Amino acid sequence: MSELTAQEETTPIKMRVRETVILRVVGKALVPFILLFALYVQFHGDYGPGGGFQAGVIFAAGLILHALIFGLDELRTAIPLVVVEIGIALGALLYGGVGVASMLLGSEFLDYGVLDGHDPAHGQHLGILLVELGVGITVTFVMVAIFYAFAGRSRQ
Amino acid sequence: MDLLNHLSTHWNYLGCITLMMIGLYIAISRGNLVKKIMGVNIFQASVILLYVSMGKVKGGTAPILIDGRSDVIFSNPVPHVLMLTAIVVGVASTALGLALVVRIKEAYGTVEEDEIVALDRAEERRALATEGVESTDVQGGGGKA
Amino acid sequence: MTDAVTVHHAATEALSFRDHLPALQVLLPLMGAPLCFLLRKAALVSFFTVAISFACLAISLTLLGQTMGGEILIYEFGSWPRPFGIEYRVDITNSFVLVVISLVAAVVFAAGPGQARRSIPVGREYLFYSAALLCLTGLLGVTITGDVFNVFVFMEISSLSSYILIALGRERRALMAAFTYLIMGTIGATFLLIGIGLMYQMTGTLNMVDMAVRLQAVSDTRTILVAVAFVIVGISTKLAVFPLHQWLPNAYSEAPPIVSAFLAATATKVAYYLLLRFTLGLFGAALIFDQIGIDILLMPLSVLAMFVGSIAAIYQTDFKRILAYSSIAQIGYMTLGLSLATEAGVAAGLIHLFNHALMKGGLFMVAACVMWRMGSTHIDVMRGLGQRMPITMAAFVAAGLALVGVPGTAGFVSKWALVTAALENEAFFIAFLIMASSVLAVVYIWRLVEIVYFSEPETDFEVKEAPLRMLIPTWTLAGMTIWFGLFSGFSVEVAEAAAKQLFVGLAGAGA
Amino acid sequence: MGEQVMGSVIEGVLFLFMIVLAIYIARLRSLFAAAMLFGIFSLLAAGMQTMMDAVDVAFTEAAVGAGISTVLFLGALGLTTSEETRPVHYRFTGLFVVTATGLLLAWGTLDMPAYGDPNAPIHQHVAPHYLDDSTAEIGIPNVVTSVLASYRGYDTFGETTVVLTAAVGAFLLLGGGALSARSGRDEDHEEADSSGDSAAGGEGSA
Repeated sequence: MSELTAQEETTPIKMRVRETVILRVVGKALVPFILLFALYVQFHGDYGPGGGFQAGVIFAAGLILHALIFGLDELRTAIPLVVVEIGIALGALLYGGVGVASMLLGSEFLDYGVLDGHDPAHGQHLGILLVELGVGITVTFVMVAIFYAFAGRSRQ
Repeated sequence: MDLLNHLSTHWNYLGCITLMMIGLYIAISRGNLVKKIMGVNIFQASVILLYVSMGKVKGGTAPILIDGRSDVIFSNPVPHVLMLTAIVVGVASTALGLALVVRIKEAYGTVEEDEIVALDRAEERRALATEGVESTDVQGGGGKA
Repeated sequence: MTDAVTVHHAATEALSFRDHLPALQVLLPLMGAPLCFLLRKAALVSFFTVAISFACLAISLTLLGQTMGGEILIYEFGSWPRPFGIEYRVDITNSFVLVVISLVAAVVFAAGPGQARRSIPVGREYLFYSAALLCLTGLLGVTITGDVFNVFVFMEISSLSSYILIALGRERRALMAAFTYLIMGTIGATFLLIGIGLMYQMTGTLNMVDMAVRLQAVSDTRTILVAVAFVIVGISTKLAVFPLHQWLPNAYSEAPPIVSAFLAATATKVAYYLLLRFTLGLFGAALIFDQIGIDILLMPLSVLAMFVGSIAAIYQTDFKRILAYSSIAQIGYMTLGLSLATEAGVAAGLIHLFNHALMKGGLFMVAACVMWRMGSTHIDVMRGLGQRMPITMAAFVAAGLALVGVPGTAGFVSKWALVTAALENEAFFIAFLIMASSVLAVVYIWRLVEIVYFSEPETDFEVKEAPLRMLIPTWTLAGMTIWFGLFSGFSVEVAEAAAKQLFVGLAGAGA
Repeated sequence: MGEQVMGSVIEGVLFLFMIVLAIYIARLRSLFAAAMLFGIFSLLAAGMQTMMDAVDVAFTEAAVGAGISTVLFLGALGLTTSEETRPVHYRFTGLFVVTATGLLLAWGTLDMPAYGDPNAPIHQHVAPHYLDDSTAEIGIPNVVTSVLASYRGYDTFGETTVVLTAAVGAFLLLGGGALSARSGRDEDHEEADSSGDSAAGGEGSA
């Protein structure tokens, strides 16, 4: 980790936070809860405020907070650029895929009712869950991608 | 009197319009590119408020249905849905605009519009000045690179 | 009137492939864009993109064939009936515009990124194709949709991706051009959003047909009048109508020429279609012409655009800038058609939409070829290119003559239609102005012809003809300007039918 | 009744704060301070949206306006500059355009239904269907989610695509931030394959 210090100095938001123990400890404790909260927002969107987009933003915020405290490179080893790109694509394709599935089942694009042959309302529920998940995945990875792009820029 | 009456029932819309115009003014009149993006953001945020105002029903509550209760008045969910999309579109264009600003700073060394225009003009003048030289001095390279 | 319109409702029984065509028109590039991230290999993605754009062309031609007889195709997303869901609504007007967009896309995408390759990070060409597909998605989506808010969403997809594509230009000025366009475009889109909001507030619906019907009851309220103003200003920003055109010259001349070829031939055309759809379709001719009288405002602006654009083009020293300024003038011809407030005028505008897409696309492709070989499009580097790149330059002459409006070319067809429409209105002075502004086009095109054919090259290094991959698209577009000049039956017939349908309005079309 | 008056007072105060903040942002030359104030502006907007029952919008506005946008602004400022170098001066054409637009809009409000009017056309058509029938048709309590993901699910697909476009833009304009990525305008950029004899393509820029 110490060899990264020199690079870290040039992070866009010039934070010398890596030296502060309190921040590292609190950060380490906080990040899992942020990610957990994101998952709650993701899957509780049917019942209360929230949904894929908000969850994606919060999830990404957790990851970015981690990167700000523990260094960009740690996040980049955990989630390499290729993974980010594939994640972006997969989220959008999951959304579209649900639509295509309903097409293949003989109805219009995004008609979730046909996903469950017996109970259209259940099909709707399932479809909403899946497309919201797609939104969440894409938004998370896009936010991380934008963070990589901005943060990586300062090193060149 | 009429005007007062109108104010008392439409003050919310008028407030949104005031905010919108401040944002629009920043976007079109300030020379700093980052400031311009902030202005556009304020403009959009106020339009979002305008839409949400339209959806409000007096005495209503958030459109999350409660089991077994039919006496509740709900506000209109449609403007909320539309504005969720608009917020997302807004942040996407903000990200793109700021990425462009970063590149502009790297290419020009400034993010002030008038300085950039001056730099472009100077470049044009240089190109015009060298044009005469180049046409007598015939050589490869394809001209004005 | 309404009885004549048969509406094809895809419902109840299981849908066939044919029923899905309106959705597939947009879904193919929409899903193709993220797929580019997975395919990654430049050659593969390039092939994939071209394949998708050709599939889009095939679909749009099928749709045009289906709607030619006045039939209207409805596709309800999620099977939610109007007005609760979002529907695609294909009639002859928008299927005509869909053909224009997908035709240009198929031809131009085949040429590859051209000079833009130099601005793309190493090994990540798939991003360029992804952006191109997104831009195509947005333009097609805006054109085909029957929902006003969906227009806003897809307009933003096409706008954001075009800012990206423009910023790939080789000079640093491209960045500033993209930024200016971003600010103006976002403000324009937000104006449209305000207008849509006000209309929604007074009607309670977002579906175009439903809204058109409900607007009639409230069309004399001040709120709707303001909404009309905001919608028109918002779309005019995208269309680059005269005083709102400032973003266009820089954007089109600094963008990579391939991108300019695509955008100049499609983006402003879609904006023009939107203007027609909102004014004639949603608001109705009675409201916008008789009550508000936008024709009185639009006519002088169009004439000014015709002259300001052409005169500015004469003074430019860069081929792409000449073309960009000439676009402003050509947009003036299209809006002039609308401002005549007659079916013939709108038909002339639509014919010009088609023809101008072909010739501007062709001319910017010529610029792309010149850029590829010479590294610049300054008019000085074009000296003597007539001998060195004869095939490219012949395409330039063909499309250039069309731009002037020489008989036998597509440009003549649309200008003739416009002049006839003006004479029908007894607007003799307007007819005269159209011909006068064409003389200006002669000036800037002839100046280029002179440089290309009758001057000695400045440099004596070897210049080869542009690669085949770029020559074929160039000549496809340039050739079509001649073809549709000689055989104008198709474009004129479709445009006239479309204009007729537009004047009925969405409220009248019913169903 | 008293509750409603209270609500109006809170909304009014929030509006005043927001207007003051917006004017302050317009006049500030320190861009860092302006970015932070913009974050506060978004939070106030979120508060206002909660007052207007738009909890989903408020949540998003808070996450985006006060979160992502502020981070983006700070990131961009870190890479560019934090001070506006030009003094604040008023451009009268801008002022004129903005005033005219504002007055036009204000004139348009004259025929608008009153704020909160339950009989406004917007509440009479389409929306009641979502509120009344979504339980039977979809069966989830949050109507905003039902409309967003199902009734108007295609818009949301478009929205996801807009976000994807932003990522394409960030990659193409700034590179992916990978350590090996070079700036877009590198001269030693290898000419790619596909177009056959493309070798001459780069000559001009030499």
